[in-house]
Amino acid sequence: MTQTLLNLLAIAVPLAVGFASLFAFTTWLERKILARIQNRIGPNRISLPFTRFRRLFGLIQPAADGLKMLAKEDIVPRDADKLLHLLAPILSLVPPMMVLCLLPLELPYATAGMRALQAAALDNAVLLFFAITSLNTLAVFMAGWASRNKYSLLGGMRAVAQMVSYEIPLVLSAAVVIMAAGGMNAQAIVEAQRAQWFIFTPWGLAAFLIFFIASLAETNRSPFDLPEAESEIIAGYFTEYSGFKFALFFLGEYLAIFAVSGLAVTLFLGGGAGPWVAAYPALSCVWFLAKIFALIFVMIWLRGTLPRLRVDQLMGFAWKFLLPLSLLNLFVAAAALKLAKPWLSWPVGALVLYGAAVALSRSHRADAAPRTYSYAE
Amino acid sequence: MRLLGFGILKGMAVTLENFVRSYFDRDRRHHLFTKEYAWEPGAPAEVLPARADTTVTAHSRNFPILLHDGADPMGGIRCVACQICERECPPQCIYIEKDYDEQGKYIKRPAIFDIDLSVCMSCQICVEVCPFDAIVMDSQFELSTANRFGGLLQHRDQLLKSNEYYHRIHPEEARARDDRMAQEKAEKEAKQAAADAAKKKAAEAKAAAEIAAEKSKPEPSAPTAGGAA
Amino acid sequence: MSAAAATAAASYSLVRQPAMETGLLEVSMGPHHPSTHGVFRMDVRLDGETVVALKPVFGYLHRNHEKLAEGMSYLASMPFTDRLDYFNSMTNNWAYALAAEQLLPIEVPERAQYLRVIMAELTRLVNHTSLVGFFLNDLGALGTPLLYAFRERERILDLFEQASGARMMCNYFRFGGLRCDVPEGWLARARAVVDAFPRFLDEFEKLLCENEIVLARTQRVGVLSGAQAVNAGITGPMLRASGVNYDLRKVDRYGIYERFAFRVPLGSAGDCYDRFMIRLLEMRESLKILDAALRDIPTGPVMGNAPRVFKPAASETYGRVESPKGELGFYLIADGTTKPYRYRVRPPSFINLTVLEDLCVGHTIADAVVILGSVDIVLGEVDR
Amino acid sequence: MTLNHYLVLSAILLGIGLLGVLTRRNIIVVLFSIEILFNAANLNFIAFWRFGPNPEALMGPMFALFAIAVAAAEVAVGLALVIAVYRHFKTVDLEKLDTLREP
Amino acid sequence: MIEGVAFYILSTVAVLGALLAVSRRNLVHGVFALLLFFAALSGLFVMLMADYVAAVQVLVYVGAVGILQLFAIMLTEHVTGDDLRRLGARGWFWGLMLAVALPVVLLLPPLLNGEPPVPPAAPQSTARQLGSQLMEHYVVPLEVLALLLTGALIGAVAVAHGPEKDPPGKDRPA
Repeated sequence: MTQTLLNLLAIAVPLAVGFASLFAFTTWLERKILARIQNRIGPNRISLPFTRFRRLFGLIQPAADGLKMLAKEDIVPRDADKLLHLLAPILSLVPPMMVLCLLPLELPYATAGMRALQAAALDNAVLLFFAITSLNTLAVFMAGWASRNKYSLLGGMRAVAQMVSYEIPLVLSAAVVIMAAGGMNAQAIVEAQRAQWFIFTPWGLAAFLIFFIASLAETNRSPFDLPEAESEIIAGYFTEYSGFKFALFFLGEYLAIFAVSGLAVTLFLGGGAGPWVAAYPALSCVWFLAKIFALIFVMIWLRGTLPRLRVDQLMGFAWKFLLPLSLLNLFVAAAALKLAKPWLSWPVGALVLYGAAVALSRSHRADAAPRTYSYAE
Repeated sequence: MRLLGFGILKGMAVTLENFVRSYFDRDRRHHLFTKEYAWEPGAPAEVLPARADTTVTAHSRNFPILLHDGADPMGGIRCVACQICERECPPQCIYIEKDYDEQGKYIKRPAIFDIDLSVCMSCQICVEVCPFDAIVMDSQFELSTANRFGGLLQHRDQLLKSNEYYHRIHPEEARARDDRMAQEKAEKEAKQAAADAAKKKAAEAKAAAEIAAEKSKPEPSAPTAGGAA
Repeated sequence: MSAAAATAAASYSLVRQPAMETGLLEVSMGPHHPSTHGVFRMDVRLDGETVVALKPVFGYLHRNHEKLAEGMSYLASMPFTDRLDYFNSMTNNWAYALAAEQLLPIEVPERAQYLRVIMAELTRLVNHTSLVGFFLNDLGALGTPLLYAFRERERILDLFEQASGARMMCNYFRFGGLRCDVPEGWLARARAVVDAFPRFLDEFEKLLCENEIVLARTQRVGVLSGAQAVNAGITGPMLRASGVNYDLRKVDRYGIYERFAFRVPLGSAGDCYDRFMIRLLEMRESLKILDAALRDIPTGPVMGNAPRVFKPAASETYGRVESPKGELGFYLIADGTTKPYRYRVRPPSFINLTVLEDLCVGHTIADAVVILGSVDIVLGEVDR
Repeated sequence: MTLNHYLVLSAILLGIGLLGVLTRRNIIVVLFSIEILFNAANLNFIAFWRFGPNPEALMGPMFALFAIAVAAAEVAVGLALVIAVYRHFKTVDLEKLDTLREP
Repeated sequence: MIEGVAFYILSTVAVLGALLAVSRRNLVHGVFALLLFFAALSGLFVMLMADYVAAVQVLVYVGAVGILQLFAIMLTEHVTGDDLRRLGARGWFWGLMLAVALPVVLLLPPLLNGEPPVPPAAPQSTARQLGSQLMEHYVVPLEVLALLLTGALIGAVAVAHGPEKDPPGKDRPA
């Protein structure tokens, strides 16, 4: 009894502490990368008090932000619903934290007992993943409604509609991998990719792209960051939050990013696989995190480049483009797996998928093309 | 055939290029154009050095200062309190009072010369209209003070700066202004000299004329002619 | 009893909020809203997401510039023209100087004419880069295009600082020429900036012009037909984006513009995408003018023989200039004294703003913000 | 825990569901209660499958899955009806929706 | 021992959630109580070794049905969600009587005569078995269910959409 408890602690505590500190590192990483993209330098002026480390490339900036968030006064609107106002940030933090244990992360010091207890070994780990992440939508709505302000309610409704409609392509593109790997057990999926990562098959690549775009929308990132669209009237569901509750929302968002990109790495990029893993088994954990940070770099890169989609375009994109494409991808993957003749099924699959994608996009925005201009003397 | 999503990829290629080259590219790295703020914590609060890549350059103009030649401020002050700049100043932020000595005679110096920096919009009209090159623009901007109601009202003694200081902040402009003043002074002297010469010549001619007149006239009233000369 | 019922009713009504039936939602995008450029308010009536009515409200930045000018000498209101459209102070100065020179004809030396063209075209580059940056910011691109634009703007503002002493409030033009000559080495630095500019424009076009999201958000949004634009008195890039060929540099031939070969880009659809592209193409034309001007600028004095005190005879005049936002005009009535009798500014962004409601009705609130960005207003000029 | 515990629990949930259906006047709360009834039934299916004679036949989970799917469809259609009713009658109070009864 | 404690905790949470869902004046609080009830039930399913059903329960009920009801509340009368009629609104007495009588009547036979059947070894219901049975044994009900869900989807949209309003703006972009 106590041994299982100890094993559980040995797994759970590093996950919670590790990912929370990675959250601090990622905020710094995001501001530095965005700065470098924009020809700036990024935060570099905070220095450790009482030590001679002067600036240390701004690595102490997250600590300063955290301290500021703690010190900030926590304002609760007068006629807000006190209980739900407090519960919303917690509920936005709990599901991503719970889902992190589902990722097949081989901890270097794990004994056999511990490995058996890891949730990744669950029979339907991926299904549980999606079930728990759907709780996020609730937290967003609760925040929007509890702060009893017309704009945050509308912002909350918009965010909920976006998350619900992007959950379907997310689940369908994961279904392709489950079909290919033959089971929902995360570790089994990683085993199935030992020969070849799913991203290198045409339908796997298509599924990865859909999964990645849908996960961007699920965590309100880059082209889909509608809720905190300051350029529109609705300032998003967390306008009435300040101080540490606001920081909790951000912690929740970043943990959700870790969770979703962790799942993407498990499903498409072969989990902890990588060169020299056979020699040093401890490396698989490093490779896993490296791939997650590669995906996070792409997210930050997107955030630095792309403008925002409008609400109806966002919905149209989900229902009229991603959903039919992921259904077709499911069909193509099934056919390819059944035929099992890669030299034939791959080119045909790639052609069908790309053709469908172009046809779909052409049917919606037929005339959206850059124009040429006439000159008058 | 325009590829699907090709535009977005091209855009991302641009930002990636900016990101990568900001680390390696020599010319791009130095124009990470975040300009260092001129003032460093702990740096002595005297004149901010005029470096090209900081917020204080050799050309920036901020608030007017009065110039004086030589070491003693009140001794070499150029301003003669002619109040042209007070009239011409668009936001009317200059206040001048003439200085009188004991007998009440106007000595060409301002007793009071106040500039309210909170009103001044550093437009340099006063420098243009000043016939005596007495007022120029400074490049320092660390002038914030604690009290709001009198702190920004700079009096004559705070405004007075030496011409040598002016050379330090705006070297090029100062040199040009000094050359122009030297040239004007030289012309004035030349004109002055010409005028003296002309007056002397006129005086000699008059004297010669008188001598000639005396010789032609008998000596009835010798003592008065000497007084008139 | 009735009091109790009243309080009950009052509390009842307090608790009972009208359901979210889609009645019209009255929203005022307040004076300090992140996406209204400066202190500008839009009272928008929304049916769900769609704009049904939009009333622009401004005047928050009114500084009584025209009445002030009547109490000051002609020269004294020159520094105030910098504060009109604070993005391009040189062009404002030129418009006022042009108008004043028509009151009292002063012969402007050759070098001053060239320097005036160079400064005006540099401000056009500054204004268009900043506008495109802010426009993309309204679309949601988190600052990247804006900071690329500001990187180029910094170099040009440094040139202005070296020439006139201040980065934005230059106060550099005078009646009959310029206040002072540019320092030596300035022309070489200007040549370097102009040569480096096309690289930035190519980078900008690669980043944004074919971006599917930009196309989707700006094409067929805020369509302004040519006839509608002419009737509303629109001038500048907004008019040319609707396909009307009217550029004061070609119409009036003021300054020495007829010596430079440059073309005027014209749009076809008159929507936000055209307004955005027209400004990018105009920047390329300005670069051609700058190349030619920097190449054959003569040496010589920069100030004509202006009288000691500017006291024009009693007359009236209207001088206008093609400012980056449109036709900027100054209408002056002189009454023989040193102070103008009447001083009126024709602000292009104020007049371009009148069609905002017609452009926005029918679009969503997110489009209204983008349309406002494409109209390119600066509140200093709108409110004066 | 034996079968009886689960039967008692689902009976209590059945009671609460019925209470909701019979006594509340707001359609939406009635829909809540119907959901509670559905779930009580699901609990029984799984309980009988767990303690039943041959668990390999997977009758219990199968029934539960189909029941969940049908319940989801029912909620969707039910709420669509509620919105349509609200748009027409401007109220969700069951008392007032008595136009079928002859006056 | 652990299982007993877990069962009692989960069942009290479930009963409490259901009671709150039914009795709360504020509908939004009611919905959140209902979601608590669904979550407690999915915990009970896990205890009954049916973890696939538990995951589906969380995905379908807590994720989708809860949100659906929240949308319904938002679109109908009470944005603040408090419905002013109390529990004892109409004929609450007879309702209560029936609500107590029916479960007792249904419960009496199994409780009285049979001692509870001995629980056999814990059955192993993996998703793979469920999937294969769905495809072989229950294929017809699955297809019918698919048709039903599509019908429900289209029906719900048609009913909720209401009369076609004229498009608000004149040049509504495509």
